[in-house]
Amino acid sequence: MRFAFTKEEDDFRQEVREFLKNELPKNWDGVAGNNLEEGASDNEWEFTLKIRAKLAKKGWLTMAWPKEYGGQNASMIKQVIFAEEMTLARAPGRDGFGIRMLAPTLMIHGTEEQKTNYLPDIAAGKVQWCQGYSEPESGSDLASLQTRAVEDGDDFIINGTKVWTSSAHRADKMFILVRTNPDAPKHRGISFLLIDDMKSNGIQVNPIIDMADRHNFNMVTFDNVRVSKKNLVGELNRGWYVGATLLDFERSGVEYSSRCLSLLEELIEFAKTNKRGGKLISEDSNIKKEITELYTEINVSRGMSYKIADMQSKGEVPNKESSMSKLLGTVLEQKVANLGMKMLGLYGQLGPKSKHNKLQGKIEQEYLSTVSATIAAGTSEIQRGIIATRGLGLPKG
Amino acid sequence: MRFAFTKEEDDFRQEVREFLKNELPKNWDGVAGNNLEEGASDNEWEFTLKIRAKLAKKGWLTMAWPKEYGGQNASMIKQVIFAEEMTLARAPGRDGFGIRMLAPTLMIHGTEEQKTNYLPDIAAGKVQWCQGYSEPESGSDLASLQTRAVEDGDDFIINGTKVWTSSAHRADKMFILVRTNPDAPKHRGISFLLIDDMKSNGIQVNPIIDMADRHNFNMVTFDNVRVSKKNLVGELNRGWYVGATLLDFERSGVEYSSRCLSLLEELIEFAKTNKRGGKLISEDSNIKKEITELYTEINVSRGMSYKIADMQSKGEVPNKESSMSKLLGTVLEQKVANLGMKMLGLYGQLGPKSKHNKLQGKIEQEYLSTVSATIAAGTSEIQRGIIATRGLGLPKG
Amino acid sequence: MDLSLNETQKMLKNTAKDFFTSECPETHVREMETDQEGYNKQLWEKIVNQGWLGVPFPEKYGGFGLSFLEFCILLEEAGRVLLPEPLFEAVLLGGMPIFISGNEKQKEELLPKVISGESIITLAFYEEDDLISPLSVQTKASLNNNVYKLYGTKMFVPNANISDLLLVTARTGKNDKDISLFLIPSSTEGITISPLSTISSDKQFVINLDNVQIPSSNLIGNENNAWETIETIFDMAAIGKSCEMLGAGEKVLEGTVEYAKTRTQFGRPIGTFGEIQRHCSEMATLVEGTRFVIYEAAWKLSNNQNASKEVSMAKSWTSDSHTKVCAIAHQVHGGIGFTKEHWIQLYSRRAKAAEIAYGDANFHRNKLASLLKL
Amino acid sequence: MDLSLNETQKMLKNTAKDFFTSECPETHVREMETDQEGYNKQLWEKIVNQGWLGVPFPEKYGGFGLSFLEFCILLEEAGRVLLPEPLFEAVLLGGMPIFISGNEKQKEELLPKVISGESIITLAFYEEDDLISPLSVQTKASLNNNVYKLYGTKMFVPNANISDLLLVTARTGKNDKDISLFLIPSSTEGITISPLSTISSDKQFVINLDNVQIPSSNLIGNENNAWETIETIFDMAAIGKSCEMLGAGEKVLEGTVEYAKTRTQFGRPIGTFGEIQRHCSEMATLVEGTRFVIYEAAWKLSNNQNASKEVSMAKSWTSDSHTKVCAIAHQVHGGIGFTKEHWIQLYSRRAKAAEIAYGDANFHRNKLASLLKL
Repeated sequence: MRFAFTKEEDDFRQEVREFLKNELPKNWDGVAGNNLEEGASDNEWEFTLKIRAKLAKKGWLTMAWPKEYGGQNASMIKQVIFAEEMTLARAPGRDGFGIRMLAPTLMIHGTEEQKTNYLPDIAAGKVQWCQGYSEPESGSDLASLQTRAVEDGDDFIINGTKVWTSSAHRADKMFILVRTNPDAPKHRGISFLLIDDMKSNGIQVNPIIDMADRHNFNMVTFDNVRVSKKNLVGELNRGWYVGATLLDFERSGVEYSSRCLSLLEELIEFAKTNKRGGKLISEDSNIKKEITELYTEINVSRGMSYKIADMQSKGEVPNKESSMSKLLGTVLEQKVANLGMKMLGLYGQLGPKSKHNKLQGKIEQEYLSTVSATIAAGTSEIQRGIIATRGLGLPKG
Repeated sequence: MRFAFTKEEDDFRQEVREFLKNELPKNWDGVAGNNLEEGASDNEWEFTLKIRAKLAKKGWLTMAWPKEYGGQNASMIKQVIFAEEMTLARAPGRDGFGIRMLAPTLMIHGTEEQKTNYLPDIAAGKVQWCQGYSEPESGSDLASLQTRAVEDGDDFIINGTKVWTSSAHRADKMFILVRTNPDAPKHRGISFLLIDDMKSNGIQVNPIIDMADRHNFNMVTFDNVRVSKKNLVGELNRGWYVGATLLDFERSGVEYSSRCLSLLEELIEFAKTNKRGGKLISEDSNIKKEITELYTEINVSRGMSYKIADMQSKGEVPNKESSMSKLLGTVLEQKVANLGMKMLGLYGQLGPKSKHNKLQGKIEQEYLSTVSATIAAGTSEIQRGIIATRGLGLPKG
Repeated sequence: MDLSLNETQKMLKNTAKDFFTSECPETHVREMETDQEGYNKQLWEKIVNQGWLGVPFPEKYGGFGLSFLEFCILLEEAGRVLLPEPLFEAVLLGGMPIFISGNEKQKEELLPKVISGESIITLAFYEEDDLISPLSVQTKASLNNNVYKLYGTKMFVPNANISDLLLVTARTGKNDKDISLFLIPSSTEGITISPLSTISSDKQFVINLDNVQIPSSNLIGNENNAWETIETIFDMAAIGKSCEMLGAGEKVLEGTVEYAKTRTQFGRPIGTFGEIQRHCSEMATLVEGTRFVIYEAAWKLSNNQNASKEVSMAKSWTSDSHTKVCAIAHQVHGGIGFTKEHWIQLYSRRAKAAEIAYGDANFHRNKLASLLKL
Repeated sequence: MDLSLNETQKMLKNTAKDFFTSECPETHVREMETDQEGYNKQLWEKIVNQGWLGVPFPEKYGGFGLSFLEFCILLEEAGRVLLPEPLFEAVLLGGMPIFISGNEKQKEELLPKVISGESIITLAFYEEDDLISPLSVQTKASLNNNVYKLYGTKMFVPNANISDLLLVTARTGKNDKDISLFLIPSSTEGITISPLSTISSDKQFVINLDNVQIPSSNLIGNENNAWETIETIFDMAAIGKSCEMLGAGEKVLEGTVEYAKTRTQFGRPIGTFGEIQRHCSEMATLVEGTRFVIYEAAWKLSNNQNASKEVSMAKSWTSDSHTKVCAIAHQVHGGIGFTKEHWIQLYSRRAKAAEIAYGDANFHRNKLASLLKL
């Protein structure tokens, strides 16, 4: 047991920090005051790609990959440090879909040809992937998905609708779960396909604007879209197991606590230096209590993420731990935003566009954008179900 | 709309208050520092009966009864006032089982003979009833009860076990739900019987001591206990509907908020007059916040009880409201006890027996005894289910 | 003790509910979010024609002769549909301060205008320090030759764009509470009005006062004596805002329960799942709990009883509970609820604005703590 | 960064788990609740023979040569079975203060006695004002002819009935922190010991000191210099108590999940119901979250790093979360859980005692607030 970083780990952290300091503009405060990797504008997206290419060159994006695929087999702790520093700096450029989700899936389930075709571009940060999972009628009950792929010679022909597809409007390619056997039990008729070109005929990407006025999600419709059978990953009708097993791969969830801590520290600083009614905000007994509670909870959540990383370092597979980490972390994001609101008083309602705002209007943005935290990527209800059944072995309801 | 009491209502409150002041010993602080009607000792039980007889004479116990049965048809608000004053004074003597539960059931479902036989004694506070509902394997799922009654000539013969039977060790009589048809669907094979003598052959009352070392609950076993068929209330096999409909009759739940408010006010007084580390406890910012939150929540809960009383006054039947009132009120009892613990510091662990205790050790007792609040008489989970399905019309799970 | 509405109140409630439901659909709410003026003149005239701006004012000024309590019933219904028109503001921030502290002449002149919709009056109280406290008032007014000159900056002034008259608080003396209230035509020289962009897409403004001159007859109430009025107005506003939240909460509950009944996942309505039932029952309990604590305060305010504790309990409870109700509603709705096109987010954005308006939960808890002498 | 136990630690944990599980069944815990002495001598000797009282002390005093961290691992396992024997107290309140601030002679004489079980030493710190603060120490000690005379009353002294030696804090100077620590045989004239009846049925005592005379050589550390030692001891005690809660929490979770799997209602295991699944997942999350925050503090304390924030975070979190875990466990168990004969209530009564021991959540939140300079 050792609750301190090694010299090498500290050095690595320093290196990442220096890099970001040099690469990010002065007073950088995140992409458009929000946390979208893809940014709000084309310019921001270009900037994201530029940073991503540099991160790829450093080998940081793929440091967790096995050496045979060009990775460094880096320790999970190192990745956590990287994630922490990226998050603290609010830096864009990481790639959740290609590097964290698709690549490990291909390493296990892909053909040699698929590996050769896709992994190098993912590693180089050259391609943006997106994930075709949820559908309008299949949210928490993902396995009920209805997007249909029918065999036709050497191809599949896809028809259907995917929703909540983050970054689809920026993406070059998509990995998608489709129903290939409508007569089998619902988990047994799903396949995992790769769509090479989001500009293919029949694919339409429609923006979904969220309540914070951001464009992150999309609805993607498929009208007779052709995909070669070579793009099937794993066995036909076994896609559920291909797609589901690696969802938690390489994620410790430390981003939640890092983001919360960085914002809470800004808030503490604000409370100590700003007054309401002639008294420092930090002297308000309600605020004081909430700060100390949140500070503690964030550290608990951070610890849980470290534990996950530590387990992964040792080849153990976290299951309930990942769900717990998401459960705690996402609620904390909402709590910090709410505490920010309480501190800012009436100024809390002023967003980034308002020149009278405080803290660049980011609290308003945080409040609006963290509504989705406990819903997206598996609702809290689903996480609790996973903990109860997979983690604690309670019988399914 | 009128949020004030009428002169008559105020006068009645004053009358009850005076009565209690005269009848209760000086510095009365509840029966043995707890809230058991039956008291911990024989002396306390005798005192309870004495007060009950006087309350009966005043007509207060039965004021809600229709005039034809000797009641006053009193307004629910008047009953709420009575309940509030009794609770604030921590006075014993009310009778939950006979007056509030059995009597209204008999008025609707009983034969003329049953009414004549039982109602006068209940009204006079002469008989203690107890309620044979729960069983070891039938808690939240009450309708699965297995205690069996088999017809034998003019009698039923009862075999089985009832549990959580409050006051069974003080009771003269019991109303009981038994299974009379084991082959019917579970709600359709239950009957409602009256047991005239708890000392009958074959009845054994075994104490269940709770974690606060109190004897309130009992386990009651029946070994071939004979009950006359005249003691069947309502139709054979229709007892579920006899027994279930009137559970909320005449209860607004105001006892929860009264008890909480009276204890919170004691705590506020304590916080204002006692120091820790040279500072008044009321100056601790955490304590201050919790007091104001609780004070508010108690008033919300009190309001809900008044609303129920008001509905009942107008002949409306509260359903989800009663569950909400119990849900809020019982959590508040636990919260007040916990706040008390926080205020008392290490002294919180000292109960009534300890001469160094503070507030007569009642906080320790409250903490221990309110564990059951959110469980007994329908768990919070059951209440939430009632609100969701009966109140909001959500489909059953 | 009688917690039900009387016949007049019931009729008012039903009329208002029907009116708002048909006149203020979701499309209208959305339209007004981006509308320059933020309100629809035709709808406003209809509201005026109902006489609702006169509900809490005596008949001799053209009012309905009812009380603040009845106005709260209206606000609950307005809150249910998120009415963008300035019913709340025109009456509580415009007419009410004049009714409470104006002289008879001012009342006779101004209240009929407010009630008939001829004038819209708004209140410019907040400044840079947004705490509700006399010390926050730094705008200064000095008297010379029967003319007051005002200098200062007012923040978060609602509807200033459509108000022809402003009620402005300013410091007129040396003591902490030496605050006075002035009626100033918004066209007066020296006034500049600039909009704020807010989370609830409502219309709030910054007003700069630079050597604004008005005759001393435009003083409302006595000099240095406005603080008490402001306190009463803010108590009423806190309760009025709570009523809007109550109405909104009822709508959010209804809509969410409806969704839970119809949305299916795993082959059955999500409303059959224990977690969703728990969510819905918690929402229902929070909404139900809100009603009494608000109306008790409203009743006491209407009957000139001390309602300080009740106001602070009501606003702190409602601020917390309504935001929570909206958060749970989002949780039940899942992804669809945080899209711009869904109705829930209209409610949750306004919930946040309402939560912090006229004292947030912490402000009122602190106030309650001092009322309890903690 | 490495959050796993090393081989020694693993072995220690496994040995302790096996030992306590077999040696300290529920029947033993119940027996000791009403036992006069509150501990079983045979079991105590077995614990001593394991060498566990020496875990955090150097080998030269007869110890194991490990650290506070490893002792915490033991406490977690002791907490799991609610061990009544004074392992926690004898080491952290008895041996540790001497190890930290005694002189070499005292250490050589006393630590072997503590470790071998020859002596049981306890700490008499608390007084009427039970805040952990130097100002709470009102017991006075004055020196005359190399003899200290002590007057005062000590509260909440654990295991005083079975301790042959007492460590007593007393005020020896005029400054706030002029506190000294004295070693006093409990048989010394002028000492009266009377028991307290507590919620957790443990053994705590009031000690009255009336002209208690001891030679100046019984001073532990320098005169007026004990406060820093006390702070360190209370930090360790807070973390040690948290470890006990962690172990207890794990047991409560396990037992409750087991119950949810086997208890049936409505024709199926209650663990299939959404609300019960929610309860269990919440318990699991609280327990799991507890581990890291405690062990980080324990590790820092063991490595002589500043751990003030970590201690306060750990104790405030654990105090809140463990009580919550027990409350949820009761909720899952329903009626059976609050009967005296059920095992859960043994845990929930001790949870409350542990929650308030060595600073409750509010105490540590206040401390954290000042460490964060709020």
